[in-house]
Amino acid sequence: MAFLEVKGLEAFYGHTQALHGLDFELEEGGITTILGANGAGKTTTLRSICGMVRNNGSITFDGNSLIGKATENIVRLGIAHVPEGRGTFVRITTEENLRLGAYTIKGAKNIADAMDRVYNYFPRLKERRNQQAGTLSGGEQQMLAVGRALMLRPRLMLLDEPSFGLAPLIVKELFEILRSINNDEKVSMLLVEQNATLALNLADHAYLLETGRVVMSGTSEDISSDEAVRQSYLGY
Amino acid sequence: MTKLRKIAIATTTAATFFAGTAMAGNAPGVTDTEIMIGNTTAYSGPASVYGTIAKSISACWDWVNETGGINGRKIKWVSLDDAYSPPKTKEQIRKLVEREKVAFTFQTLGTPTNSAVHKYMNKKKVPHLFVATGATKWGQPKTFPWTMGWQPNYQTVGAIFGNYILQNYPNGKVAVMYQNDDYGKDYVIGMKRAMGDKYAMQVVKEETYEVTDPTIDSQIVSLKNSGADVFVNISIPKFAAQAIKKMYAIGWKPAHLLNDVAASISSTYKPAGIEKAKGIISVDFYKDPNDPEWKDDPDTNAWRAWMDKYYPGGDKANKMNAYGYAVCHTMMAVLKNAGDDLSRENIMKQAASLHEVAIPMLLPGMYADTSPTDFYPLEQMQMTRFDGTRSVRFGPLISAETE
Amino acid sequence: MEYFLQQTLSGLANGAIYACVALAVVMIYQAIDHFNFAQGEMAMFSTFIAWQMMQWGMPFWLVFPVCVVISFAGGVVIERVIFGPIHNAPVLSHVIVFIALFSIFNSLAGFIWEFTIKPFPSPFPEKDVLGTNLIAMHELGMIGITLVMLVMIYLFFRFTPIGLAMRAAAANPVSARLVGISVKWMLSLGWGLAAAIGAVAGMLIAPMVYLEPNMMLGILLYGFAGAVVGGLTSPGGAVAGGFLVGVAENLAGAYVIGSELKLTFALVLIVGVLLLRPAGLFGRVVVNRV
Amino acid sequence: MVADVNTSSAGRRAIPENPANNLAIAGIRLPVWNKILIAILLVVAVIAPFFLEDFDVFQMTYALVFAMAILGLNLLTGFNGQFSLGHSAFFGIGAYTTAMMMAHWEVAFYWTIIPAGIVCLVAGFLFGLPALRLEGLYLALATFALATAMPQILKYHAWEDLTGGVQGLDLDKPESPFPDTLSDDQYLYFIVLVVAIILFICAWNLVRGRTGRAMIAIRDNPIAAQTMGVNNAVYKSLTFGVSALYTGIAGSMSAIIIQFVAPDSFTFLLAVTFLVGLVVGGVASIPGAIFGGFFVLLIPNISEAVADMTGRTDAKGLSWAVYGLFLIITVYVMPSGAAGLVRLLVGKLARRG
Repeated sequence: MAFLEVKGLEAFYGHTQALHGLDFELEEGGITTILGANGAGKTTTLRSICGMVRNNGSITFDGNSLIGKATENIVRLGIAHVPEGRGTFVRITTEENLRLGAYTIKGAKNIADAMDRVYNYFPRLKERRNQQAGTLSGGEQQMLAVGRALMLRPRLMLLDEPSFGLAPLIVKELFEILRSINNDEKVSMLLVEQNATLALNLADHAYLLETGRVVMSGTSEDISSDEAVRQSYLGY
Repeated sequence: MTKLRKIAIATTTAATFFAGTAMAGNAPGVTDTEIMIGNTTAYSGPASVYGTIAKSISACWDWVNETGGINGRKIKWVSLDDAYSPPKTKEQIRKLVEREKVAFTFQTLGTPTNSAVHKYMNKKKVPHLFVATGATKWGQPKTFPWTMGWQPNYQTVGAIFGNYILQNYPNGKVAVMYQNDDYGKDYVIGMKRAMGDKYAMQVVKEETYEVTDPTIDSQIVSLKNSGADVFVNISIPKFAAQAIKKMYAIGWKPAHLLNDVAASISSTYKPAGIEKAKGIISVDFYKDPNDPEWKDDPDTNAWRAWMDKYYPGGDKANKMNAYGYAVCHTMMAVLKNAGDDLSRENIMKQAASLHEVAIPMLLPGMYADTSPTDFYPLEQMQMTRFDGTRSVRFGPLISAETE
Repeated sequence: MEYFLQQTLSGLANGAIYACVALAVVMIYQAIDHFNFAQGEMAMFSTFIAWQMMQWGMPFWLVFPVCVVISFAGGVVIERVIFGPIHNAPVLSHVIVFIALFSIFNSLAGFIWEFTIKPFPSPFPEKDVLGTNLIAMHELGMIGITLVMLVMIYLFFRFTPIGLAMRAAAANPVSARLVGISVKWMLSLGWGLAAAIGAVAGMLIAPMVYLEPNMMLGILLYGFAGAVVGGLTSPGGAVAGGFLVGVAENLAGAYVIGSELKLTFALVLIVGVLLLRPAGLFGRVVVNRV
Repeated sequence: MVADVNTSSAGRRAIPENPANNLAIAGIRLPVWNKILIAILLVVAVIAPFFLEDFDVFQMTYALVFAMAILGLNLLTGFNGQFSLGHSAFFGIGAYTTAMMMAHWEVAFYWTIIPAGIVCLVAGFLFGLPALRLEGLYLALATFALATAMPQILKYHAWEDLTGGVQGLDLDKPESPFPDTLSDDQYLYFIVLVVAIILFICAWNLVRGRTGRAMIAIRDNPIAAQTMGVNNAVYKSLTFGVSALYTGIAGSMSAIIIQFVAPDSFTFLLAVTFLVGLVVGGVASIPGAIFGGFFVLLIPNISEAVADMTGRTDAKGLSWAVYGLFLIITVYVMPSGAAGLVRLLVGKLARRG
């Protein structure tokens, strides 16, 4: 059984169905990306995994069914979600944000270690550790979001459009860090991106969504070389 | 004055208009076995402390009914909550008169609330009896022949205080604190009436408070600062107790004239601290059951026995339960006198012809007395001085006939 | 001069009342991002419970902690039982439930304990402070307890993981869930804490104003005023705001407007502060760059 | 949808802008149903008073008055997202305007309604100006303070001669010009009904038009509204004014019906009553206001009757506990108010036609 296995996933907002029977898998240690246009259901997929939308079907993570579980309990299994819009706690400091990320971690030493690791990846956050998080720049807040997720010592990280609204240079830096996190920490990643080029570069597997259904899947190389994908998503 | 005349004209035209529909025979709500009486009061809201009066009246009717009723008729008591909100009173009173079809209303509570139905009751010619407020306006037989008060009115008490000051502190400097509403202002009017020009000369400071004020400490401090040696305190028990405590705390010791509303050992003096209340001068017209003065008083003992049996949930230390009992007896006297003619006209007529009727729980020597031109049933009061254990009455019964 | 001093000190004493309530208001605001209009009534009800226990003969120093614990539990239970099923309802529906709680507590207290005022004992001796009659021992003690409470709350929110989690859950429930915080429990905890602080406030206020079901009606406005003046984001500010309102109200009453317009003064103060310093005098402006 | 714990989302409920127009019950399309229902309602409203006792007519009249006030609050809170706990103040100002004109200058009551509205429009606009800078909770607080201070302002001694001070003002009830066919209560009822219909139609047009779209845009996304060229400041303070105008006219009518105004009639509890009516009827629902009006008038009476059923005198005061329970149950059953419930039921019943 795959590390994360999603079968027949349907999701609803009120009476509106957003996902129509989604199937996909993710291998431990891998990076998988979900591509698609606006409204294809990418964000909804991530939210479904975390129990944030009403859904049907089956989601298993490392042998545990996630369906019907409360978000906070799903998180406790080691799934860290870097949400759309970064989800910064704006009223408190950077460091307090990170501390919150370690909410499920016991032991002062473990937390301190995790904090060191995060500061190692993101020295900028260390500089701004006592600053009110709302005053950080967009890029810094995105780093904070990833850092906060990392504090959880996750086994799977869900990333929702981390590049959104950031300058190209910062995006480049961020994605390099993501790759090293994946390498060093053995964190599996499920990445949702509009910027397909970027995503396919980072990921080893990719799924293509259209209106709540998987229309194509394969390795990143296969997908990148597909003519149709190239035209509609990669733009060359 | 013009306003009064206007009202007069309005009521006369109304009277002619309704003349044709005036009812013969018994009032609605009266059958061979029952008299239905309506009431509104504040079971909730800012004045809910008075709700117990209507509850004790209800208990009084239970007792009346158990002992055979009045002239063979039992009393049905329909009492509704108006939360002390005038529009709600209007709605509830109309419900009582038009839906429940009560014979009359009795002891409806509050000045603003009763004001909202004053005209309505007179237009409908429904007896609006013994309202539970001491405003002066309930005694105007010419313009409002269907409305009658009961307790000595606030202006009278104010006048008694005014006279007392003139006699005992002709050169005193007076500080006044009153509740910022019709009740408080009526006392001041009474004082001004009694003192005339001397009011402006002697009163060095006036302060007001709102029922919603958390404390009145600031007012007391500023009254003390005025250098007054006489303090006229027109407040409800909560604030009277606060005042007594604060005065003691800051060492202000004027002659303290406290209005009858708060002259209660259990509601005011005890919470404030008995020793701090020593020397307070007040006036009263009925017995404070908590006062050792009435420990062995047969009248009060009868009341206690009645409380035990018919209103066991009620607080025997609460003076208002004695008030309810006394006013209920006044009503009983009216209904007894009315005999079998329970038309609204006759009920009103009987209410207006009480001749020195003895009422339990009033101070010794007092009685209820009305006439077609005198719609103030209780007009006597007596001054008291709290000696640390009991309120000692002094001086004669003061009868302040209201003009 | 003595007059000024006395008015100021009596303002401080009143201010202590407002500060207590303001603190409770800010607490629940921090915990649930709402104002709870039933807060005053809950505090009043807790105080009656304490009063009842003393009537049964329990000593004050036993009653005090027991009442705080009972109130805490009561707050948690109310959140779980009453708000649990409607977590997803619109905010205004929650406000209606606050109003419902308000009526229920007020009405129940009147039913059980009647509306006559009850003296409530003060834990402090009735003595002059430093041989002057400027401020009563209880008032001083009350100011002290309020400050102690403030420090404890500050430490709790600042340095304990639970405190931090509570703030996070209130400010951003979605993100809070994503770091594994059970927002539901944080809400319940917030209610519990606010109820407990309310109980302390009630027990401190009652000796000054006398216990009765409508005790908190008028105080709540001033408590809100204190919270607004100090800043809703800052417990310390709320306490300072409470004292400020108390003193300002007394001095304005004594020297400027007289006692007839005190509530109006509170209105002007609230609107004025909000206009000049929307975050309150001590509050932090929340910035979020996007 | 995850619970949004933020006051500014007050009642984020779009007006039924309608895919529902294509739905049908029993073969009749919803817009047609709407018209039928409105027609029936109007007919009932016109005929009912002739079959009811005067007291019932009086109650219906007062429920309509509440409905108008609630509608006013709804324009502000429901459609514009501004929270007010202070509408009792505008209700009071409207009532006092009418009362003062009638008592001092002997103006006939019908000439006082529009001035009462205008005075409140101005008062609301002026209060709305500073309120512009206040968001959600802060606005709630400022308006709460307004409601609490209003009785004190009304009885302030400086204008005692005008307002009657603590005593309030007594009014003469307008008498029916056709005493043989219409009782006084019926006469007043029809006047209130006509005023209410006018106000409801105006509100309907307002929220459906350009202005309404701007109001709703400001509620849902003030920044976006601004970038779309909506002048938020003007719209927000104008909405405040119009809302106060509605509530003030309701207050004016209440003064005429009760024939008496006093400071104690316009306490904070009245503002709470409006808010309850608003939420129970349905946030941002115009017909919901009517339901709300009847609810806040009748439920306290029902609660009292329930408390009375215990047969205990001392249970009298429990009626407000019963009322509280009613409110909680109502929120459980209809978390989006009566309007929300109706929408839900209609949605279940309806099929695409």
